[in-house]
Amino acid sequence: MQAQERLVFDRPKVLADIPTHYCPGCQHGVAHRLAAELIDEMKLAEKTICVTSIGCSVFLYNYLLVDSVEAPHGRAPATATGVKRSRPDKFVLTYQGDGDLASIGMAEIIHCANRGERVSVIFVNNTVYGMTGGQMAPTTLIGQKTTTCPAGRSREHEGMPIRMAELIAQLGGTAYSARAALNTVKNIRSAKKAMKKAFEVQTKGLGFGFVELLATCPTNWRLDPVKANERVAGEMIPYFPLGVFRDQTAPAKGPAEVEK
Amino acid sequence: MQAQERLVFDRPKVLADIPTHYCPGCQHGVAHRLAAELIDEMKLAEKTICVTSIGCSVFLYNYLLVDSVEAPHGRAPATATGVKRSRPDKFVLTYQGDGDLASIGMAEIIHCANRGERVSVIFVNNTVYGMTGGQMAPTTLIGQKTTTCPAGRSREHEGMPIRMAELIAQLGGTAYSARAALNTVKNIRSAKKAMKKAFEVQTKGLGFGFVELLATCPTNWRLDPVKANERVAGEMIPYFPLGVFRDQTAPAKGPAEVEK
Amino acid sequence: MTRKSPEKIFIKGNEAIARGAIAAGCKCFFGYPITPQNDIPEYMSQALVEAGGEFVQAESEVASANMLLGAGACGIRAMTSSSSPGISLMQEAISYMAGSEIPAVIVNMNRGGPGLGDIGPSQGDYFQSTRGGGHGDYRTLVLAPASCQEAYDLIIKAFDLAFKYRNPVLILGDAILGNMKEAVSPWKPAPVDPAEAADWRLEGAKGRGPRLHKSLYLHEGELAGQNKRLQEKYLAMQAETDFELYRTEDADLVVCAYGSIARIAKSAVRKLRKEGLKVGLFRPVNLYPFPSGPLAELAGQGKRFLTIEHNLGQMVEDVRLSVRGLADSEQFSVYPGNLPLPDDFEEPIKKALAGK
Amino acid sequence: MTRKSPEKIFIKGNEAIARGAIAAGCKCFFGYPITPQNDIPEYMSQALVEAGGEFVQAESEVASANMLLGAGACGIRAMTSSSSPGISLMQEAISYMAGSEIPAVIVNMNRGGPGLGDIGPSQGDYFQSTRGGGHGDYRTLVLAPASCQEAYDLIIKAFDLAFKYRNPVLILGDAILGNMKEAVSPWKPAPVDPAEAADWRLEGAKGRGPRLHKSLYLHEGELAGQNKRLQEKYLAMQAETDFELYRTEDADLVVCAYGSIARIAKSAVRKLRKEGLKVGLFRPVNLYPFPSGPLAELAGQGKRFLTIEHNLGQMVEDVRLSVRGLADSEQFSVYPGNLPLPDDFEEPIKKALAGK
Amino acid sequence: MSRIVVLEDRCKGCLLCVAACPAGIIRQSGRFNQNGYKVVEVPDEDKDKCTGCASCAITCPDVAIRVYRSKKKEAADD
Amino acid sequence: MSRIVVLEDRCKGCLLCVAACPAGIIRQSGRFNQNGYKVVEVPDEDKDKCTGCASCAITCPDVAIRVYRSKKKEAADD
Amino acid sequence: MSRYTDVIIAGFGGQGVLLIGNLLAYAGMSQGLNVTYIPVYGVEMRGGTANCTVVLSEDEIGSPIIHRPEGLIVMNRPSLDKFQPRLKDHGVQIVNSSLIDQELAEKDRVRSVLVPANEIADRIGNTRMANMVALGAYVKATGFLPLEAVITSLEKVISPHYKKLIPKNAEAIRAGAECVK
Amino acid sequence: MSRYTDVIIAGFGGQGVLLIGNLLAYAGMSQGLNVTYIPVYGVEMRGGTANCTVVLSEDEIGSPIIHRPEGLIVMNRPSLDKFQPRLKDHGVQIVNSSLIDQELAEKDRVRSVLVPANEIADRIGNTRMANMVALGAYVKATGFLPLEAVITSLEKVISPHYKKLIPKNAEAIRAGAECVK
Ligand SMILES: Cc1ncc(C[n+]2csc(CCOP(=O)(O)OP(=O)(O)O)c2C)c(N)n1
Ligand SMILES: Cc1ncc(C[n+]2csc(CCOP(=O)(O)OP(=O)(O)O)c2C)c(N)n1
Ligand code: SF4
Ligand code: SF4
Ligand code: SF4
Ligand code: SF4
Ligand code: SF4
Ligand code: SF4
Ligand SMILES: [Mg+2]
Ligand SMILES: [Mg+2]
Repeated sequence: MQAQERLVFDRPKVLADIPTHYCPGCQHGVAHRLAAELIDEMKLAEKTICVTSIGCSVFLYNYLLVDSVEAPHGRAPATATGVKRSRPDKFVLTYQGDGDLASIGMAEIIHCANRGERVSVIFVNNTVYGMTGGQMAPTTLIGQKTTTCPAGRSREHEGMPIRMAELIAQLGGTAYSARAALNTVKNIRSAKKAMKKAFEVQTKGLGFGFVELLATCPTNWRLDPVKANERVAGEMIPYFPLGVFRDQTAPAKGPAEVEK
Repeated sequence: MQAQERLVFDRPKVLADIPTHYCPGCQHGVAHRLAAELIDEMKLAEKTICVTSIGCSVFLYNYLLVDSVEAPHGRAPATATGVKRSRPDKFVLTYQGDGDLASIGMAEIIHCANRGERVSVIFVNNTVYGMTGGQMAPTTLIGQKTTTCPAGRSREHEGMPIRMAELIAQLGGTAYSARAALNTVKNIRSAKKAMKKAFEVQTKGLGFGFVELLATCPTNWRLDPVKANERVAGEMIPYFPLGVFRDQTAPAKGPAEVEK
Repeated sequence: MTRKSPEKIFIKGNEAIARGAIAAGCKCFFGYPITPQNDIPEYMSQALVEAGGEFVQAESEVASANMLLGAGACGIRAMTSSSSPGISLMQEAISYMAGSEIPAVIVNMNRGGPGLGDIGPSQGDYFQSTRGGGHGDYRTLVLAPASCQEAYDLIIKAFDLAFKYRNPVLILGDAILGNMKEAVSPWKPAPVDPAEAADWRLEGAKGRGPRLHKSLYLHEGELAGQNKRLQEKYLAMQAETDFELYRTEDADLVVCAYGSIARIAKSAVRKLRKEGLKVGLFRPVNLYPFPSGPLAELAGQGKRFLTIEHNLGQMVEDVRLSVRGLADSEQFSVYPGNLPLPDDFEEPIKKALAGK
Repeated sequence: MTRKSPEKIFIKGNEAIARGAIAAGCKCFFGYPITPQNDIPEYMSQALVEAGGEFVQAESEVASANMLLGAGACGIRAMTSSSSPGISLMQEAISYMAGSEIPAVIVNMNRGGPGLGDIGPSQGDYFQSTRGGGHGDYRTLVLAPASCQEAYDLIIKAFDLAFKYRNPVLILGDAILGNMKEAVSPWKPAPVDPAEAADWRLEGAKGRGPRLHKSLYLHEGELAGQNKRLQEKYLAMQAETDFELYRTEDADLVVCAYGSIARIAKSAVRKLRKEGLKVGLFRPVNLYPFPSGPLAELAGQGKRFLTIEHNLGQMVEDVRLSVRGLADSEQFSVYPGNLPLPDDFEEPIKKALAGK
Repeated sequence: MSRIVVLEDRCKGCLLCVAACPAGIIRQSGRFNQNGYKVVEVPDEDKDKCTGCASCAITCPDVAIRVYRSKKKEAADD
Repeated sequence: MSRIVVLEDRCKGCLLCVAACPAGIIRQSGRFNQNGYKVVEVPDEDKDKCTGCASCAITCPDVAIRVYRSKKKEAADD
Repeated sequence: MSRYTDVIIAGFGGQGVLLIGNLLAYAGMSQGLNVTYIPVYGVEMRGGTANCTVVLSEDEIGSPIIHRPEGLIVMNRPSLDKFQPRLKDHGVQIVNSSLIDQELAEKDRVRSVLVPANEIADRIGNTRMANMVALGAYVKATGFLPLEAVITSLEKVISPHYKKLIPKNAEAIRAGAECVK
Repeated sequence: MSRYTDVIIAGFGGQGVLLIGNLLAYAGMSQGLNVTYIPVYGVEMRGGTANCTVVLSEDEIGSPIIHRPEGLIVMNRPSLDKFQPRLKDHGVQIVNSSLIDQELAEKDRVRSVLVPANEIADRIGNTRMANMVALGAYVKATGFLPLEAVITSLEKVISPHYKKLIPKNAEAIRAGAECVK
């Protein structure tokens, strides 16, 4: 029987074979694995330079076996610009959380996209500051309670959650911008396809590639991982529609054309 | 005969009766005057706190006879937030250039708009850094030569000019966002209407108000003022369409619905 | 000021700061999350709002500091808090506030650096705090509490000083102070005078000419004039120096340390005193202005000095400058990243006492 | 290094820096406009691109500095330039670069502060430059040219030092240096060794394990270890101190000054020498590490000191610390906002010489 | 009859008003003001062509034009 | 026959795989691993129900599941 | 000599070690002592161990951080491994023998009190009160504070919402104390 | 004593004062002298006056900024008002009498050379060369540099594009020199 079976799912080569520091059910792990799978499949490992950001995923560099540099909080897109402009022959990846990218790093991500830097950005939106203990993020949903909006985020006082994939899609240098989720097998598969496109627009020199991944933070949501996953479907996706918002490699699609 | 005439156009009361430091033909002067007219007409002078920014218009505080504070380059929206949150009963105005608002201050303007701060922002887009001597701005047009893109801005290397009024219109807290121009009498009249709306969404407590004004910088464009004005019509407006991109006080209009 | 109500509460240094700020009449808090001070914004997001104030989570520390500048220009008691990397991002705005004479309170719960460093205690930001990490010659008052009660007391003092001098005031703590709980007497100072700042705050030019807060001075001699005025102000601030002496009278060696490290050093001093060694402690409460006079006085009495810091050696420069011409100071560093322990201090103290 | 080609060109200090950088093998420039250094990015946007390098006008100084960090991590010679407010915004990134040992060259054409200040010359950023305006204990090498030729020479040296020590290097000039034209010999240093940084630069983990540049150190003792390593590096840098002596041999009073002010002080010293007064000049070329040893030597010879600065008194602390135990230093300030003039220096020099 | 008053010490000679006047009656004069700018004027022969439309004033960045409108004209306007 | 291998020292007991398995055959075991997490398992009785679809593994944030697919099944799949 | 003691309390994240640290601190305060309490956490706050240090003293307290404590409450094995070697000679440690092999506890250098805290708490009806059991044992074993001071301080650390659990917690504390001979 | 002089050149923005400052500097360099040149501009760069300072010296140059110069070229009235009082006793100033009332030029304390620079330039055919006329006068009046050094340096400051204008500029310089008796 052993001879008749084939290993169809295993750890990607470029993903270090060590346990992660993430909380149980935290989907940074899924995002890491997808990135690693693509790096393997696209044979990018030997030319990748990864720019990590400050958030729970700062230790990405311990997991992804590629050259890496740690950027200050929010500045990964600027650091990636420095990397890519000095080594245009390399594959440059950034990985950022929602506090990092959409709050403190707003100017850097917008200008990086607008310049059309040939870099690929993985943006993990878990509607909260994970690392620092669950404060409000720019993507925190209306009504969501966090440690710094204990009464729940309100439109009146804190404003609406920012939809980054749509904002980035508007900028001249963006070749690809999409939003996917990591809550179901189907969505994870779509997420990987979107990430692949975001990688390809770089390898093909088309421009800036951006993927927003809706993910859970069970710890700071104070939900068990399965319930947290349900919240993604029930609350996040309705506000953050999945879809491709810009694709220079294909005619534009609206939300909902990538399966929900 | 004297008895039969009426003074129909004169300096607004809140505009100081002193010469400005601007170059001949510079339309910061027009923008200042329109702001002053509205402050007079809306009787806001005694409750206005103006936040000036760093650019040729930093001396606005010498011209507009209202309480003012000078914010660091790009940070006027944050400073205005501090002003408005501490004195919600006051009328808070910021005035920013394109380098200030769309480059270094990108994060602050986006978040200020997104929070829906009840402040009004006048954004003077002259496609160049005026004060520092004509360097490239985020709004510099493709092909436009500046001292830091001597070969002309290219999409490939510097990215596309950013359309701020449209970007701001996307954000949840924005109650009004429009673009007008100062190149013709008609456009100046529309500009004033747009500014009035941007002021009103604040006085009515609806949210964030934003007006982008297309203006000339004859000095750094190296054109005489009349030619510079022609450039606004011929080159700027085609890329930066005039119009209202968000209006919480009225049903949404597309570009071109405000007269070109 | 009614001080020291008897009812004590058992709270973290971070919470003491937040409560003290509200007691001091703080009306606006602008901040951005960063360990190890998150309790402060978290507490404020509830309690300050309940107290009728405004809490804004800014998009960044750059924005926090510039919001502070706006509120300060309106004569409103406002604050921000952060930790080392966040404080670095505020340097431009702090320089602006100092240059335009806008009051503000800024809390730095110093963590290990440089760069991202760690989230443990450190005193690596001493230079940044006392020399002005931003551009230009400005100074901020710097207060360094060593206990939760002092954290409470000094944040109240910080607001008063900020408005007295129209200048930013820094509270410099560390991860120990922020996370440690102690009993605190939450006394209430007299309410803020409604006329505070009435002669300069922005509130609309009603019945008077317009007011302006700026730091740009282009006319010939104008900026020089402003710098001269500022220097005079910094000189006047010297009146605010505050410090603690512990068993220095008959000491041969005076250990100089501030903040949490001073507490730990005090444990060591106490222990060595029990062994009969003549050592004492000098703890500056104000780091700027630095209490140079009192130190020089000790130096004049022929004492020797050892500066103990949780950094590579920063305050030692102020100690040396204070006692110059009379004495010098040895220096002992705990590297940021290591936790300072009283036992570690005994050896260097003994060595310094023996005249190395 | 082939030095001093005979063909001289007549250029501004700003242009000397830009040309020197290209000669030194600078491949990337990231910058944001600010007076008085705009000639540098403007020159680079043309000449660096023609030389096959990359010029990026960043969205801000925060971004410039972080782009620099990215390029430096790849072992590429890269630089930025700015002036005071812009440099304040870079402090976090500079701390990160120092903490993660990434080389970079940063030019600060110091203008008047605090805040927006003015666009004239100033030395108000001495503390920020030499003490680290950012958080943590890091240090940057600081070189302060006093002429256009030296600007050219020192930017070349700056790149070499940055890579030798894997540390940011600051060039501290001012509006005088940046705008003044002098004859410069644009010598060409030896081309950059293609193997420079080969053992640490990021370029894809091909045929080797992955490399990482970071400043986060969370394991017990890890950050302390890094701080210890950094401290050793700073000690090693002491070998780089450079300074100029002018007529100090028989001087009773040594004037200490750097950069443009040192030139102006030199005019004053020269004039007073003609009057028969025994004065000399000590000009540190490196501000960090500060040439303490040579100063102490002069102090040992019984000389007295006067520090003249275009700020409220900053370098004087380094002078006093250098000569402590042997001598002290008087201090004379030109307020930023005023232009320093040789005539102004004569009085204070005479006074200091007379032992006040 | 409507008319404009050019505040000569404020005029910077940018000529935007010249381009803006529908009646085409404003022109550059030969006069320099104290700041060295050549100011504009409406020549006497064209004075009566002014409609008081204020286009010039609206366009002027330096608020260097004052416009007076004849009452008659106004009534007709409204 | 397809099967999964749970790498017990990596499992954090989050139960996402349990929710994801279309066959509904994964369950929490009673076993703690060295990190104190209760690991999951496919009980023996359900082993043959595994289709090798890898849904569990795709969902697992900790790459704690390896999936083997029977050759037969594969052929059928493609 | 003036009264002084310090203790490190350590265990898994969920075991409530910070809570009993706080409780002990309040009890000390109620006795007019100076008290400091400081928790230690990593950035890898995700699970793992937690510990806190409490110092009780008649004098002003210097360092709130103690490297070599006089007392120890260890609720799990990793905590024992880490802190037992740092316990002062003749110090007292409460070892949660429900989760820790009692062979591992030092016997001669220090005084180890083995308390099957989880079992006792289970018996009382709530396994989550193992922390209270251990604290009761510590207070009894050291005799530094009266047990009642701890019990009356319960209301300080248990939110009004859970007030009804106070008697059960008190019972757990007493049960812990009773283990100590 | 070693050779040294310094000069401030001032006028309206468009009068080319920076250009002749540069030219003088190049001429000095061509004579083996050390030279510094520094322009002064305000933030209100918009119009207004411009000036620059040139120092020529055999010795190394200290300050490039001079408060009380030995020489002065003033092209308009505001510049005269500002700089004439700062001119050293016995210093030399070239006063553009085309735009400045000659009554205003001091006569005893300093040596004022009145040059109708605009008229002369007009005569030569290009009123914009008034700056060259004034420089020629300055060079002649001070005698610090040979006139030819200035003329041969023209190619350094006039871009190749405008090369054909060099002879006219040279003519203007000579014409200026000829005014000085
Ligand atoms: C300048 C600066 N400010 C603040 C912080 C503290 N900080 C670390 S991570 C983080 C936010 C993390 O949230 P997010 O980006 O959403 O990532 P997550 O942890 O949720 O994946 C913050 C504010 C910092 N390190 N540096
Ligand atoms: C932090 C900082 N960076 C740079 C500058 C220099 N600076 C002053 S104004 C300006 C840009 C002005 O351009 P813009 O905002 O477009 O205004 P304009 O002058 O064109 O009206 C810059 C870069 C500064 N003052 N502060
Ligand atoms: S805190 Fe949230 S984002 Fe961070 S590891 Fe835990 S679950 Fe993931
Ligand atoms: S430089 Fe441009 S923006 Fe500035 S005053 Fe002149 S014309 Fe106006
Ligand atoms: S008011 Fe109208 S018609 Fe009269 S001058 Fe002005 S633009 Fe011309
Ligand atoms: S528009 Fe105004 S400034 Fe310009 S020429 Fe006319 S009157 Fe003069
Ligand atoms: S491979 Fe599919 S069927 Fe098998 S255990 Fe996993 S999810 Fe269930
Ligand atoms: S998804 Fe992975 S970590 Fe979670 S329970 Fe299943 S095997 Fe364990
Ligand atoms: Mg997040
Ligand atoms: Mg502009």
